[in-house]
Amino acid sequence: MDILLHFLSTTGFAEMTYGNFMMIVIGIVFIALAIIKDYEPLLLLPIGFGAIVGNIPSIAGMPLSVYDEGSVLYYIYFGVSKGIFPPLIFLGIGAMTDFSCMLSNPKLVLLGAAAQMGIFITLIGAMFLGFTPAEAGAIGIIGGADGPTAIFLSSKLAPHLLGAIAIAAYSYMALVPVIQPPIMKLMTSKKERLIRMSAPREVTTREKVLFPVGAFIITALIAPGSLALVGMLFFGNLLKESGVTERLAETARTGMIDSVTILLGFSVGASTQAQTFLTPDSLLIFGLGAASFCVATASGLAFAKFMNLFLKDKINPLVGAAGVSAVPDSARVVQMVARDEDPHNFLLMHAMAPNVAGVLGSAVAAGVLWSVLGL
Amino acid sequence: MDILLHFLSTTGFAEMTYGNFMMIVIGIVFIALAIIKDYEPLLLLPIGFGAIVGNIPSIAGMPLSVYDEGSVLYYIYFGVSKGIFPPLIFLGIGAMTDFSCMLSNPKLVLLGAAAQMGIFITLIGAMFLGFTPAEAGAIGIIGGADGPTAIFLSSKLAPHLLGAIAIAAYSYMALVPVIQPPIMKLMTSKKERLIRMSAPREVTTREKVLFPVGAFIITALIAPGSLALVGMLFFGNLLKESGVTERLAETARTGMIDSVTILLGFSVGASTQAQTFLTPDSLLIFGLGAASFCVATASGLAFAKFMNLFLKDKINPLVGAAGVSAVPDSARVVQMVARDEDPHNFLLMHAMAPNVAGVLGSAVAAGVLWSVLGL
Amino acid sequence: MDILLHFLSTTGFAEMTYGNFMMIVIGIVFIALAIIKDYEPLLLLPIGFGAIVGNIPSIAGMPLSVYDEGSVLYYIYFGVSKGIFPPLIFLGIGAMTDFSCMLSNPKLVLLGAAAQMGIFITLIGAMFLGFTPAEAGAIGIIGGADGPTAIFLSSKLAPHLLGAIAIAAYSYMALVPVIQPPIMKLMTSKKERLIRMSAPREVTTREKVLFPVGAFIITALIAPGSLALVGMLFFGNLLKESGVTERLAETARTGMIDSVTILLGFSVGASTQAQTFLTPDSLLIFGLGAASFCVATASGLAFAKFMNLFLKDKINPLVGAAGVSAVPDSARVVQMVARDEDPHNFLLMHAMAPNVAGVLGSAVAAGVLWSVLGL
Amino acid sequence: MQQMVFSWDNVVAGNGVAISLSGMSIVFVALLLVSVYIALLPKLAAFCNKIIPPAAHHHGPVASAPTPPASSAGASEAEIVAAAVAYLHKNKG
Amino acid sequence: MQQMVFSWDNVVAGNGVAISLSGMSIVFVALLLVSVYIALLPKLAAFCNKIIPPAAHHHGPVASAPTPPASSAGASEAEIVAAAVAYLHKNKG
Amino acid sequence: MQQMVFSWDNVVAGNGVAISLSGMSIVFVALLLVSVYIALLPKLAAFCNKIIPPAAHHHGPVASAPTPPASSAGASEAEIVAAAVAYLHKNKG
Ligand code: NA
Ligand code: NA
Ligand code: NA
Repeated sequence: MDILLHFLSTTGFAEMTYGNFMMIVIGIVFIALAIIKDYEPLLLLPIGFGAIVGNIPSIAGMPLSVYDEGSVLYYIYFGVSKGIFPPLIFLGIGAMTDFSCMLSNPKLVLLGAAAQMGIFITLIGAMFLGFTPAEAGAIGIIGGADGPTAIFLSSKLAPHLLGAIAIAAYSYMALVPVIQPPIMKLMTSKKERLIRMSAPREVTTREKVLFPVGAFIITALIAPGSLALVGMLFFGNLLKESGVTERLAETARTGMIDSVTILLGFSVGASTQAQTFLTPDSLLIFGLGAASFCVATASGLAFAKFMNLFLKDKINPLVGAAGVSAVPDSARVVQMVARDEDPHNFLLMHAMAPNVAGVLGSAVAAGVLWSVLGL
Repeated sequence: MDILLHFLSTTGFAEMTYGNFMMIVIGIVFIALAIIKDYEPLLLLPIGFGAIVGNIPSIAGMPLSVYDEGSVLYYIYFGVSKGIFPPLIFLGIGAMTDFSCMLSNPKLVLLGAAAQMGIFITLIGAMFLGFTPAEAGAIGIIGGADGPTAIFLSSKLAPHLLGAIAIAAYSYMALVPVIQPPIMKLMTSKKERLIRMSAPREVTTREKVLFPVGAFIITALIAPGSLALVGMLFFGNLLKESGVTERLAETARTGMIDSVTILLGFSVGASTQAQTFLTPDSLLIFGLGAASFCVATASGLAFAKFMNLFLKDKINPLVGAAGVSAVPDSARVVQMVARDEDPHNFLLMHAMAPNVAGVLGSAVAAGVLWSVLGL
Repeated sequence: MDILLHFLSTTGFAEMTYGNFMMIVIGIVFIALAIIKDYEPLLLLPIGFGAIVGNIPSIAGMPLSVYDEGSVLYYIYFGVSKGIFPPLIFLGIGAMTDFSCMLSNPKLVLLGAAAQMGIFITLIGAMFLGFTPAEAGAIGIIGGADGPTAIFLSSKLAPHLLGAIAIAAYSYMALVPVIQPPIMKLMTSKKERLIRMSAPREVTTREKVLFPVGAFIITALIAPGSLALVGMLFFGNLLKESGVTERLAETARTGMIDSVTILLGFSVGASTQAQTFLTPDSLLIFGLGAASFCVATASGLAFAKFMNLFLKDKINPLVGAAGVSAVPDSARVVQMVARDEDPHNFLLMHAMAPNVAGVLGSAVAAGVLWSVLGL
Repeated sequence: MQQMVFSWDNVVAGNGVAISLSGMSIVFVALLLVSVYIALLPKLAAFCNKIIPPAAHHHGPVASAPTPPASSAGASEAEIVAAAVAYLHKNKG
Repeated sequence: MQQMVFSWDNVVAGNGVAISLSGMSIVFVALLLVSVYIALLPKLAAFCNKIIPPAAHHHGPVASAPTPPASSAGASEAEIVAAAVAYLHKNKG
Repeated sequence: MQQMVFSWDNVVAGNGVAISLSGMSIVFVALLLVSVYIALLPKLAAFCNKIIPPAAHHHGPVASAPTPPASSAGASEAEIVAAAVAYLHKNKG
């Protein structure tokens, strides 16, 4: 009888809190959004299921959670807590990204820089709300709209906020089609939205091969803290473009990135235990995250309009909104909004340029923030 | 000349024991059974080759074996000794299993519970023979007929017996087609074996998606110790059934599970050094393991007959034998034995229901035993 | 303003040395050779890019390089520094190698032994130049013409030289088509180069299955230090030949070996920081490496001619040059040189026999050197 | 393994029977609840279909049918390239 | 998180504005340089083509076209087997 | 690296020649034994065929031919589904 009571005391029901219950519901909502709305399903679904797993109350003394040394989840989460998974994801992204769009239109790269304003404004906002500088840096990076970059920087600057920051980043990335269009319509005139851009030129194989090597050296020298992220991104791209390492590129963009995505999403989800996750801090982080996406979008649009002051061949300012990375969703949003005005205006390829430049921009920002705030 | 002598003293011949020789022969037998009899080749062959590797005598001072910190095999075996590989295997199994058979016939799930009797009877038997409670729990789990579950629990409760328990579990799983039929024929009448069951109903996609989420929450709350195993099992299944994460499911059921299977089988095999493996304990474990498979089979059959007392729509009691997991071999055995009586009786799909329920049942049992005996 | 200065002091420009610059140029040259000349691109390209990454100056206090505990590159390099990656590569090589050529012509195996002379002569040379015995052993293994073996032994005997040894091994392997032909023409007469060899017999499946098991036991008993390397090599081959584990073999020779190759090449490259790499030692190692390839080639040729003294059915001595592994490049070089004399002389399959035997020979040599010099 | 004396006392000392009985009960309860959950699934699915009618699915009206393979980053890359190629062809002609 | 007082003083104390301005500048400089590099790429590619003319490529004269899939170890294995099979057939007939 | 003096004394001190000679011998012995083992393989295979005649193979009489791809868990899943589909079709008609 004692044994049965002991058994019962070890079931999850005994320790279940209201917070755990809420987090499990949130996990289910994430899964539902992934399946029904198709919002970034490759990440929201693993995170959602992980959140359910992480909120099954664990038994005192049994190593079960991502925070208990020796548990299975601990070893899986190791790739997150040490920042190992994000560069491996970037390797796969590099091996699947065609940078042609950017190579044929270098001036659009600057839009990818402008959108990083979201990061730095949010950093100031987070400081204002009382976060330490390191925490503020990690929160700001949500505005980079890049899950792996956000996880990488958080693991270095504010591991205790990693769950909230990662969830915020991925949630808003999933919501890009909801967040961006109103801002885009508000900040552009109909005439601007109708601007057509000329077809990008074709890029030679030689250029595609020279690009990752040179671009890596430039960015890594300027921000060595971004070494791991941009190194893997451009390494993956070189594997793809070299023409002689196709089998490696293929593995990087299939088996490797998929394995890492599964383990990263699941264990980030499992790190959101109500006890550490449901805090006022998390609420503030979600608020700041939403603001950062808006600021980033607005900055991209504004800078595009600013550039038009000097350009003969005008840019459609909508393209600036794609400077927040969220590849390729924000580029699609640009295409969609432009097509609403003129069904024959194809901006997708032009939007891809600031879109991938934004990935680079936020990786550089992460490197800079790590070096200044992490030491 | 000294050097040559030193060389010779470092060859394996010098340290080779009779036990090592025997284990190498056993390894060869495993490989032969895998190839010639096709008995669970994906596991018996790696285990067999690993057993050969593990019984090449190692040189004093050279880190070679799975037990020598710093050796290559040590790092590979880490996934076994920390219980990391079994959940990853379950992820892949989840991503390849269609639970339809179970969803269309929920009462058959209870047969998967009944067969776990083998675990708990064996636990008592092991205690009787003088094993400590923790050891007895780890030995009992052999009756679960699930290699990954057995390895997981042994790594937590009795790491020093892991090799023997894992080998026993996989050996008897391979021998299911030999062990089960006589018991099945003994315990059922010809009339019972002729019972036909009606075709299972078709299951909708919505149900298939709702199942893993709900079933996970139920089982994990009741037995949090099974969190890692059932979490990964149902996570894998959700990846498969969601319809939006097909590429992740594909990787989980191919590259990931294959890589882990290779490393798990090989390093479990390599852990069977004669010096630690050839003990009276191991013999007892093999004896208890055989008994547990028989008890499990008998319990499944008996419970099916018991259920028939209350059911209008009778179950073919053979299906109860599939409650020991050993997926899908024991379901095939059911199909085979039933067909021996009536070539037109197709029980395979019905047998799959208790078969996959048995996987769940033994994972829950493992969670319970870990929480009671592991603290 | 202070902040901006601090930022600037953390950019790579501040710390860039002439050595780093040189290493970056070398990295670019490696990439160019891989792409333009197609020299072992699967390794030279990752190593080249890694060399660029490793020579971006790191910031004091930021863990970035493979040598800084806690950095991403540190964890990736862990597989190199602990010797874990090389056996995994051998697993994949085993799963893709058809040993038929060797099984049908066992006497050619001895040529794979003879070519290992390069290892031991180089060892003496390295000692003569003042390297310690352990260092000399690690340098000697370059003559084995096998990247993974060289990395494995260096990680055990001389981790501080690992980068130089690995780079030398892969560089000369890539240069086999340049290094070997002159030596081959110098040491053989036209008449010898015209020798045709009879078609190899067909090998049965049974033989192919029995081979890896027996050959493993023999080599591992003689040189237990080679356990991990030859164990994985023959394990992979058994997965391939057994006929019942095809899916495991498929994963071993695609996803697994590709993932490991990416991580190994990249992190070995990144270990070549100018500060530790650009030393007189490295220069000597490159010199010794070149010598070892020449000696190995010459030994193979000489031994083939020596064997011909006793054989009725003469060997084409060119085949001896394939005893240096560098699979399959040196076998192709044999084919090419033979065809220069007689376009209808097909030696490729005959050359594959000493070629794969050479892999085995250098793994045995590594095991022996580790046991004698590593304790 | 402690002393290797075959004896029922070991079982009593280790609480073997109680552990087994309770353990078996828990396994049964767990699978019974799963079984009940499965029995309720059709109703639960119907309920879900009510709140989120399959037609709400942004892929179109065939929501309860298996959706096509994930629109992964890789796949969408391909889409984009396809779109771009089509676009270039149009604008060149 | 230190004290949770919403205040501009926190920003001043943490050097927030300076960090943001300098950080943003660095990001701009980095992407500007990348953009310049991209603009120079056609010239750089032309220069490369001069030193290493595409024809120098050992695969033949179509060097700037994408080269075929890597002649990996696996692939070359296949080549070798193919060569061998062809050879055996010839020598047997 | 200790002192960087090029000298034969280093080799003597390190036992270089003895190590090399013995090492080379071991490599030769190992590959010689492998070579002998290979030479004996046809006989060994014939012996195996005697104890376990190829027909004993449960896949049928063509045992020495390469068996088809592993009947892996995944594959067998497919088999089962196929069997089930066939069964459902039969029982419905
Ligand atoms: Na970004
Ligand atoms: Na079971
Ligand atoms: Na070699």
